[in-house]
Amino acid sequence: MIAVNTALEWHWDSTWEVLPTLLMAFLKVTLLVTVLSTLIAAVLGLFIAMAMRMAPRPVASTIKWIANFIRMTPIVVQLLFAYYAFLSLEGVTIGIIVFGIHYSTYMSEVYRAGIDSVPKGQWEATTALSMSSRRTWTAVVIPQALRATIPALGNYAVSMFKDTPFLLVIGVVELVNAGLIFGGNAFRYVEPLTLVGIIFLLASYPTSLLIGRLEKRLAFNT
Amino acid sequence: GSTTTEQPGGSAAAPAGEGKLQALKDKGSITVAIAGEAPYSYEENGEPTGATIALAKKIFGDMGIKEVNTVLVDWNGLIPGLTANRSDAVSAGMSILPERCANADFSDPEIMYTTALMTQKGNPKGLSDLDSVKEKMDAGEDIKLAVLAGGIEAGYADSLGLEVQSVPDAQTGMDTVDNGRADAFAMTAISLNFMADENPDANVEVTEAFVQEIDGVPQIGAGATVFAQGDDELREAYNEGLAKITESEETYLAVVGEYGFTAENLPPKDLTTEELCEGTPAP
Amino acid sequence: MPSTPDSATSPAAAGSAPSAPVIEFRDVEKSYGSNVVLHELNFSVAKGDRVTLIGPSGSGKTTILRLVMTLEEATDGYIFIDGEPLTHEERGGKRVARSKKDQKRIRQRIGMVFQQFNLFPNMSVLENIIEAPVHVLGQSKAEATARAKELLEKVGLADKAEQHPTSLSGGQQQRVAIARALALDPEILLLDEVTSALDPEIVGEVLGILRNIAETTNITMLIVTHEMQFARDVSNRVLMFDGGKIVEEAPPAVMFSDPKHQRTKDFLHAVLGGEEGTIGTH
Amino acid sequence: MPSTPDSATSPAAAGSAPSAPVIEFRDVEKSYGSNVVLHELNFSVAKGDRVTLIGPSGSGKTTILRLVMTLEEATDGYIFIDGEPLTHEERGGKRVARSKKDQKRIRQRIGMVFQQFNLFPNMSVLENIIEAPVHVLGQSKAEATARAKELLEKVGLADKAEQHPTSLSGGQQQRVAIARALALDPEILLLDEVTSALDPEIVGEVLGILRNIAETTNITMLIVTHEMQFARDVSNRVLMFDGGKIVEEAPPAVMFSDPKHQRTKDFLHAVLGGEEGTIGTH
Amino acid sequence: MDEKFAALGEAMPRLLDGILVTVQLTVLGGLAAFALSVALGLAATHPSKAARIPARIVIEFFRGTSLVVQLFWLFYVLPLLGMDLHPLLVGVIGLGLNYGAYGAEVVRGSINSVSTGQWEATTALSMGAAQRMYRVIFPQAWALMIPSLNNLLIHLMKGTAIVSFITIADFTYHLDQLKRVTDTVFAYGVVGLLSYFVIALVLTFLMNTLERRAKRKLGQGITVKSILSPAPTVGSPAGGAI
Ligand SMILES: Nc1ncnc2c1ncn2[C@@H]1O[C@H](COP(=O)(O)OP(=O)(O)OP(=O)(O)O)[C@@H](O)[C@H]1O
Ligand SMILES: Nc1ncnc2c1ncn2[C@@H]1O[C@H](COP(=O)(O)OP(=O)(O)OP(=O)(O)O)[C@@H](O)[C@H]1O
Ligand SMILES: [Mg+2]
Ligand SMILES: [Mg+2]
Repeated sequence: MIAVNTALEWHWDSTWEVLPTLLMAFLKVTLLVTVLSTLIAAVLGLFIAMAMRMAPRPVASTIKWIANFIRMTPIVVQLLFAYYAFLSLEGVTIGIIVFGIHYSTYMSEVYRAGIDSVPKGQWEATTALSMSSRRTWTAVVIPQALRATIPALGNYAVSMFKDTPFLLVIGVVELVNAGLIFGGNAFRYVEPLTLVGIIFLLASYPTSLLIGRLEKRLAFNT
Repeated sequence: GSTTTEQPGGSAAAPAGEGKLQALKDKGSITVAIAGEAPYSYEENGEPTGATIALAKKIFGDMGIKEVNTVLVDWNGLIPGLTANRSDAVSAGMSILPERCANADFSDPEIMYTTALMTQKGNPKGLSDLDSVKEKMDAGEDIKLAVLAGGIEAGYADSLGLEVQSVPDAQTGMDTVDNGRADAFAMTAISLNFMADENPDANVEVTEAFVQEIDGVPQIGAGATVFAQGDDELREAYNEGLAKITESEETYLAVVGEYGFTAENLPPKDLTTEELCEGTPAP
Repeated sequence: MPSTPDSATSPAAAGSAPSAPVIEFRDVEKSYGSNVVLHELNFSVAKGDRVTLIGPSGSGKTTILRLVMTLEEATDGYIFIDGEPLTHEERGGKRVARSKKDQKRIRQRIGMVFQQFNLFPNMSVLENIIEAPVHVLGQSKAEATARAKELLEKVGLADKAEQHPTSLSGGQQQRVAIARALALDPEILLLDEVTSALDPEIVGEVLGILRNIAETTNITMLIVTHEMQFARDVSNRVLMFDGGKIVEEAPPAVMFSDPKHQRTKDFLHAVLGGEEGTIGTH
Repeated sequence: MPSTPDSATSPAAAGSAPSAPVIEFRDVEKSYGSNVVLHELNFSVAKGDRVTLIGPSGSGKTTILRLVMTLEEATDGYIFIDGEPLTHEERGGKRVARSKKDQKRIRQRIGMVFQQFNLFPNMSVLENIIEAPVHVLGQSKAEATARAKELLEKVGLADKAEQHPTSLSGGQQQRVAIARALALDPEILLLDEVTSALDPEIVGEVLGILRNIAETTNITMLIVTHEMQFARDVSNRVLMFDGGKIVEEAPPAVMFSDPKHQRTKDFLHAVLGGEEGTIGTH
Repeated sequence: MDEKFAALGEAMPRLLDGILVTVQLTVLGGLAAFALSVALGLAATHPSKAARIPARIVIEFFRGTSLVVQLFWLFYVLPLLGMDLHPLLVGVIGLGLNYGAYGAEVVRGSINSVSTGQWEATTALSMGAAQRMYRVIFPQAWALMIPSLNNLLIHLMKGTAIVSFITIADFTYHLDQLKRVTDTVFAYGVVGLLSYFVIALVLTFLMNTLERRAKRKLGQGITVKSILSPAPTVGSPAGGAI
């Protein structure tokens, strides 16, 4: 059981060696992909939600099935597919686009639910006040719908963040992959992967807490 | 059989340490981990094959361990799998590197590595080695270099300060060059030549092999089979068998020649694992 | 374009000369699926009338207000506002929908106050009130604000202009909703059980405000309420509904002291706790 | 253990000899944070008493019922049921909580009917009623079912035993809830505005059932209601609350025709629409 | 195209093996996740801190880290501590822990959103804590949680695509083999994504049927259309995400 001991021992020199690499990978890839994909997903999701509401029926239902298809199939397979199908794009770019599109299908549902959550009475009040449909959307519906959606959008961003390790199937060296590569080179896995876990917790747990608080505050003020 | 799903359950490996060699002999089989890289160790039509597999079959077979089972894992799972006792040895031509020696035990050198570049046919950018890539990049030329994510060449490129694209596997590396997404793909000469031969239709060629120098130090690479720490008896028995093969060019090529290996890959007699582990390889 | 119909069924408001009815229902039918909610309904309301609709739950009272407000469309028949068809008109013997634009133009003359207030929670009290004057009528913000302040004064909430509706009590919210409806200077005001979401003790405040509006303006009102006392005080006509039909119609003094129809008697008995004679005259 | 207190403030039910009160509040205080909802409250209820609690919204009526049902705990003071402390007792000059087991034992003598019925939607009507007799009292299913059928008969719903609560009207659901509470044979029945979620026309049915129970059983009742007529008909004592204090206490005949306290007068005026004298005696 | 289908035909037995592995992982992982969801969810709503705090730690830990890292630890580090598990079992446990932690939030949220009136009615009927949960609260929470649990199950199914990382030859692994003999668009795009989509639709259909039954028990109607609809529920008690 000698192997056991060496493999599980904590080596501080390995720790200090790998930490900068991990932080760089976290900032340059994990965070970059999460932030840009969240932006794409948030915007595209709104377009999908609006299209499903306003487009003619056949168009709307086509969009809906495409969205369902994307939502219900593994992002890993989507990444592989896109990576090999679009060889002219770099892995990180593919990652950003695939994550953005995949999560836009979730976010569109959030928007839809947000719009649906605006009480019927609010719509009726706008009719009773003869408000235009444009004004109804911009002054009443969207401001109220967004309140309900922001926390859910935040939760999806966190969930996307936790999915970024899937990028390793297309060779993108994000946080986890950077840890594994270090492990593969030095044959030491305990330090990099523990650090990876800690960085994940440090990044995602406070964000979740923040979103939870936001959720409570928004709910209280409505 | 080789795929994991056919395993009966738990690990197929024998318990580590003293008596392991005997246990394997009694069982008549050994499980080696592979990463699926041609031409070292990979699966073809569901059967394990490749140069290091051929070595393993010969050496273990001579010891009386007739059956060599393989378990195909991700490159990054090879060593953890070994320490976790999910395999008895790693047969993937892993390079002997000082930092690795502290955490696992290598056999004597089996393969000498040199590096090469894969380019499109006709080598349109006129690249010969990583130094030439660096020169042209520094001169402002638009050169895209692909390396295997986590591969040793990625380390070279990093030391030289080169911008790279990572690819998840060798096949993808070739595709990127073939499709023009990258101008060159740096990898071991053996792998590149093997792939180029296997895919005559691909619009790729491989440069002359070279030994990369980093800060004036030539990066001589040698690959070996890896054993868990403590399995000294097993490793020494393996080394004995290996010595008989690396004895002469003839015996060496008889085993690995069919996988595209040449005399160049035969480790010199005076090169030892200890030296490589200390980071002072003979020039 | 149909000609302005004669006010056939409407007894005009006391003392005034017979004029074109402000609201007229002509053979209006409304169904949800196979459920017929209103049956060939005919009635009209003259300018300045205060009509109370009473009747058991599900009898169609709310539906009538919603039809007038164009929140629903009739399945058949026609509704006229000031003689002009609202959502549908007869053209060449056929019932055709009017353009959205026409509907919108007519709708601007009508205001509605809901049971659940339906104030916009993302706007302050003042913003709620000036929203429509500014963005629908195109008034300047200053002008609309001045008027809104007047209205807030009138409903006793001058000091709450900057507050959020959610920080107000139910009764206060309902008073803001009334001010908001009045800010468009409607000719017709629709009130659907405006006090039934309020605590019993607060009901009085809101009814007081409405009584005051009824006394100081000439707005035509259509009121659905369970407050028989209020119906008695404010309205000049009471329509008793049951099963989507008008069962009985009378001035409140008559309706409450001497209902003719058995259904009305039963209803008043149930609502007034068996003392239908106890609502006093003021 | 405190000795059984004398019934100090409770005028015992007409004609019976003075006995230990069934419910006694002794210096009970309840606050939520810094908001004191009940102030040093003292009152007791004798066996068979039907006490109505009236008062404006927020005066603490519901809180009293919830304290008795152990849905809330008093912040200070003691509540006794049949002379036994409910959630807290005085021991060595200190106020200590009673064990959950003791609380549960006492609680079994108390039943409660809620404004929102709170029937279990995952059970049929019958299952709702036999749930507690079978799983709390340990009755056999047959025994409990027989009793449940009797109770359903009593509330006029014998034919609905197998139905889902959600398929019933509000009034029917409330009657099931009453039957469910009675199935535990409580000594005390707590009723919190049991008709205020019902349509006005249906209210009568439910009140009729309660009146019948009051007349045919000897269950002690604590009733919160806005139905003054019902309070008058059924109860033998009315407690008027305001701001967490008892403002006035009297038999209903006195309270409604001749309230002493100005707060009571105002309240009755608001609730009865200014006609506090109009509730007749039967 | 013909040769691709020929290659597909040849690979079919292995692909079917792979689908079987994926379905096994999904079903077993789903069951493990569900068991854990209920256990942790109940603990997280328990009045006693001794039950709540450990549950919260476990939930936050497994929600806060990535599935890939968790699988790695289970597969390569657990054996060092003397627990030597079959790769499939590691996959099931890993998926179960990760999605079970998410599911616990769904269970907790659903239990908390059963109306307070129902809780109070159980007190008014003197029901005990276990009886209250088992006979009244959970059956109602169950109907609320199914749509969110279905979302999680789909996520779990999608998560299985990463298990080739721990040497399991699942469907994605065999797709990779198919890619070598055909091409990417065909292997991943046509065969892969479509097959996964069909599996997801079947799962959704089953879960919707379950939901319909649960709702019918509560006397609520649910349309046939909603059973066939694959749209996820948002604003779920878990807060929407995942
Ligand atoms: N959107 C709708 N879809 C289907 N049926 C409806 C709809 N709105 C109303 N109804 C039905 O129309 C009938 C009349 O409803 P309405 O709301 O007008 O009654 P009401 O007299 O206002 O009753 P209440 O006093 O309870 O408010 C009822 O039977 C109701 O169920
Ligand atoms: N859970 C709670 N947290 C904080 N304050 C509460 C809570 N429950 C009740 N209160 C406060 O306690 C006071 C008394 O409430 P209670 O419900 O007993 O009044 P009530 O007399 O029943 O009124 P109503 O007639 O409106 O039902 C109110 O001011 C209320 O805001
Ligand atoms: Mg109505
Ligand atoms: Mg109350």
